[in-house]
Amino acid sequence: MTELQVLLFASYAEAFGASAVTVSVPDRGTVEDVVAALRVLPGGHVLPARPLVSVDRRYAPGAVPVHAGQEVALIPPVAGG
Amino acid sequence: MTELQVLLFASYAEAFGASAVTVSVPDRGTVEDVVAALRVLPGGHVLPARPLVSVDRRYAPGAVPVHAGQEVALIPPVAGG
Amino acid sequence: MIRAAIVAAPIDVAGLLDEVTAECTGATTCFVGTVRDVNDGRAVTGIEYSAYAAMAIEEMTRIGTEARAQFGDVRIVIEHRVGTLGLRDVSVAIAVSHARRAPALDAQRFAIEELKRRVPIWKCEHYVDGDRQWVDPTAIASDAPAVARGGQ
Amino acid sequence: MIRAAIVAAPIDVAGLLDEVTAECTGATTCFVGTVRDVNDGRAVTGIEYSAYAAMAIEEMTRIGTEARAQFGDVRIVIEHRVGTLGLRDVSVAIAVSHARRAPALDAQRFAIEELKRRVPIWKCEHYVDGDRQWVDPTAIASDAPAVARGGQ
Repeated sequence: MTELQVLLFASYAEAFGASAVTVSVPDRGTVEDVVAALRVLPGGHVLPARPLVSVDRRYAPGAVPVHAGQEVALIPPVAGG
Repeated sequence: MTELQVLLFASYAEAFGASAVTVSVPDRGTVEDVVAALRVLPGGHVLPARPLVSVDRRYAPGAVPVHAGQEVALIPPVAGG
Repeated sequence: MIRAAIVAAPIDVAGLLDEVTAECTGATTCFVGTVRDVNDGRAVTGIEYSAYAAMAIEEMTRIGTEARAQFGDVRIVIEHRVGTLGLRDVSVAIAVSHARRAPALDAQRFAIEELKRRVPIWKCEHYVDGDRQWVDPTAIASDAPAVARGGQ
Repeated sequence: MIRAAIVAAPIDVAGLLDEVTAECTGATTCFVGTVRDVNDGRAVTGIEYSAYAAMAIEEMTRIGTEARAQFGDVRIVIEHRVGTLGLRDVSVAIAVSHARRAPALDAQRFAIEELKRRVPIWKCEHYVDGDRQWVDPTAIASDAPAVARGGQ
């Protein structure tokens, strides 16, 4: 298993009660595995079917592999402007 | 005949050597008559085939009648912005 | 809300933005025209703008009225400067606001296109070689409204 | 020339306009977003903006790069503010310049549309009745890029 820190913002930070959480994903895990691990945490019920995730500050589809040391973030629906 | 003052601007003011000229047009004359009268004045050769004319601060097609006391102007090709 | 002016002093662009912005607006746009160093391949040192001020103000106000008819309840201010301007000086500023961005953006583009097409303002370019010339956009392609042409 | 920033202090819109304007540019545009008094029929007293600043800056810079690829040699500066803003306060400003007006206008619209679609910034609206709510544009109609969605 690989431990990853996931950054949380705005409504997700409020739902999870933290600005970052650490999750464990299988070695050679993907963005999908990160989302699955987040979903079962307290607050995870607020996540939509396919939440946005970024890896190293770029949006990443579910199949993208994740590695220890990457900057992973869960992105609520954006509303800038 | 009706005497009308015609305002001149920019390149036309330079061509006619004045910021306004007075022309005589037939009673019940039109914008076309004004242009014809201007064309034969010194400097009138610079006018294009169908110069823009305004009457009372609105563009006026050639057939529009002109009356004494109206504000008539000959408008060079506009280039604002 | 519509305001149009021909001014001799420098245009206060931030002031125009502030003027159109209100508590009920969410999007403010601004178009600013500035004097460019090159036109048609010739090096420009400055531009002398002149206007038929009384008609220009009325025509710019009509453009504002048309913008409101087409794009909804926009607030719009148009100022055009006259006199001799140097490189980078602001010749025209159009500020538009609306509750939402699309009408503000549409009205901004409409206003500058119409201003260039029909507001009686002229520019005489001064070149590095000492020459000067009145700019005639119709010398390239006539885009003046056919219905508005007088003469024979 | 591209610059993007997330700022906590008030945005100096006139400064951004001046920053992008150069002797080689003739058209400068600016889009300014401000806090509006009503949203979806509810009376708003203010908006709290937050951002994933590091990614937001990178994403806004990418938008600038894409604008230059699509519309030519535009100069573009994007600043978005975070923190608690009151009515009429400026939340975002995008200044764009180009030698000619069409690319500046096109790039301005592209930049604000893309910013709203994909830059990781969030707003929590505060209402007159004391309630607050994170704004979720996808609750109305999803316009986020499908390819970018993770999860199952």
